[in-house]
Amino acid sequence: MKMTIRNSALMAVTVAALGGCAGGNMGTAQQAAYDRDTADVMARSFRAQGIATLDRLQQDPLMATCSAPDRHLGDEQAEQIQAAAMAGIKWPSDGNFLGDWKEGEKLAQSGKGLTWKDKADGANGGNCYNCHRISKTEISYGTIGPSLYQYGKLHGNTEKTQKYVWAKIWNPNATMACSNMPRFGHSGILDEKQIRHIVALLLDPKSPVNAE
Amino acid sequence: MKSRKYAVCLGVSALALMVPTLPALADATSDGIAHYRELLAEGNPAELWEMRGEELWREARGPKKATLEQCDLGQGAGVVKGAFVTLPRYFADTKRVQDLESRLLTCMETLQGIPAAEVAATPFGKGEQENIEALVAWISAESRGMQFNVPTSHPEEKRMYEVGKRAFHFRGGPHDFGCVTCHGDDGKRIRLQDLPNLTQPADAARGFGAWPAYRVSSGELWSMQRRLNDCFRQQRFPYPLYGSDVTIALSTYLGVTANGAGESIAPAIKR
Amino acid sequence: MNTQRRQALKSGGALGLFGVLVAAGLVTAEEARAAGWDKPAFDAKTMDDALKALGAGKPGESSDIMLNAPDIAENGAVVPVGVKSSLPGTEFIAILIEKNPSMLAASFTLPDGTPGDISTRVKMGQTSSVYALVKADGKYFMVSKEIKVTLGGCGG
Amino acid sequence: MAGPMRIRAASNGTETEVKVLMSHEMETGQRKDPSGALIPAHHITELTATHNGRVVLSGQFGPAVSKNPYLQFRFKGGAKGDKVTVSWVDNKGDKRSDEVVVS
Repeated sequence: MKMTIRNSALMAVTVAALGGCAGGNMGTAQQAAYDRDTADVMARSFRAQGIATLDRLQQDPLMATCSAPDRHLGDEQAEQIQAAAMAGIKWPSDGNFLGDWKEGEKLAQSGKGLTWKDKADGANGGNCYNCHRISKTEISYGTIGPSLYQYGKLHGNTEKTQKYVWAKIWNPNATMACSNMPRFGHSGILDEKQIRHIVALLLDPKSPVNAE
Repeated sequence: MKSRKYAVCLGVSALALMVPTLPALADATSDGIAHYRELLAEGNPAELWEMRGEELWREARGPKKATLEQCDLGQGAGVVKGAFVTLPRYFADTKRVQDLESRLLTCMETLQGIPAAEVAATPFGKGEQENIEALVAWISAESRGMQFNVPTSHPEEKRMYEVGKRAFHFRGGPHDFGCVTCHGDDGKRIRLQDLPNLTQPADAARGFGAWPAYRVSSGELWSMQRRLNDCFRQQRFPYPLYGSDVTIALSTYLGVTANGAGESIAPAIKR
Repeated sequence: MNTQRRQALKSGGALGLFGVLVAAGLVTAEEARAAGWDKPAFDAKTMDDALKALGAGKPGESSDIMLNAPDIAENGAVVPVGVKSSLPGTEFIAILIEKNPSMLAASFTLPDGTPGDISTRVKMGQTSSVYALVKADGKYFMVSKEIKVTLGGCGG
Repeated sequence: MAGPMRIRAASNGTETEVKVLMSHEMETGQRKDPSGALIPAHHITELTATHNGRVVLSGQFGPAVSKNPYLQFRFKGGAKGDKVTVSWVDNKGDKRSDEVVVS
């Protein structure tokens, strides 16, 4: 457990060092010592509560890379991350990208699921409005992500767009390395059916997202 | 400073996620919210906790029937004014960097004989935790209007700052969230809540300097420990131990970043 | 904070608030008997029932009443509402919320020498019209304003 | 037991402005606890403010007044050193009375 965290933190440093920007005004040895201290502090500061178990602190290589303060990704590294994420995307099993936009709206509104207060019943929300403007009528929207209002109208409900949106929701690192957005499909937050509903919310011509 | 973000697209760069917002609507909304906050600031129920906190400081309590009046918050025994804006800091007696809440645990245990571990394990808003919430309301109020001046001269303070900075950027859990997800850019909001960019001095002073705060949504006084606890909950992380080093390191990072960049308004009133 | 002298008056045993006040010599027995929580008004589920219970009938409109409240509330648990009446002889002010389970939130009786200017905070379950009912010189007047209640925070 | 109120009363020579914060749950009776049981209503029902013994405001609260209620009002008269007392009673018979000197 502890070792895993330390390893991934070290990996972050290694990756950053390879990127050639780890410097700052502190020596690499000093930086590495603080990285080890951080791994120790993370390992001893938490306890499991409900479904929020300690393994949630184990970063995969991608998140270890994305967690480096003052991170700079080179073009090549970013493209590698994106290609790897894209290769891991699971496309809809029946080839159908579009679900019910009404269900998509419900998921977009909900910020529930996966905290230590929640049950493991899979009733997870998409958290979409927390970060994005989506339909015109919901004025309580966040701005961490771009506005998605009129998304389908602007980009068209083509297969290419459907694939792009699916990829974005499944693993946003496929299109933007170290995106702030959760990997909804990859990390099992939402299932295929739920992702279809959200794709429909954005692209279905009848969705309020695409209404005037 | 900021991460460079690449939108290398699948040959569909025309899909770049850019849709113009409607400024008129956004402005009416934020004006309305600003008016709401202005009206709320008229009477802050945090004062109810401040009153109780001042009494608690002077009340002989615990197995040792002692007051907290000899508690050293870093400015010398019993000095409360100005203490809040210089915490977290290193304390030679405990040989560790402590924030206000963990320092109060030390004082309650050594002066009053109230076991710190039991208090740390008590749920927020209950028993001795309720008392700590009152104490931090009063102690922070005694530094109202003062600039942050969190020290980094001791090697342990410097170390906690560096650990805090890394913990702030640490992304994990099922959603890949970290503090930085919501608090690493200027001018963002979640739903209608403005998000301070806590990596920048003025915003760090505004954000860090508002807690403890009366939390309208729960009608309770939240200490910084509780604020951080709820951030970790929303991040879908496991449960941070009360007064644990990750919480103190984060406060050190935020406090040092806020140094000289704004006045403490704690205890504030928050949605 | 130190300047406030606080004093919990001795409990009046089975006496209610006004019993305590009478015992403390703060109000007369007559005033105490006239008082009592207006349960029918607070239980009323419709505007008509609430107005009837308050004895307000069909209130008129007035431009001399100001309802000071935000257009949008970030949290329905605490919505600041202020009522200012410049009508001469303002003697009673009530705050009602149309879409709450019970409409009447609070009412105030203003003796001579207390101007019609009250602020408090109310809970709102959802976006709704909020009404200020004022009795002045024996007549009732009412104004309203819509307050939007938004979802704040991460909703998690 | 309910904690003390925070009362401020300030005179400008002709009028006194009073601001009161009360410590009270103001439970609506409509919320459920984690086990699904209804939490009984518990709220202030009546309050009275007096100036040197004379009633300057009386009020009635339903459960829709916010937790830890805030109240602001004015009355004519009042001078530095006068006493303003605020008292409340709730639907369970709990009561509280606090006094402040006008500043």
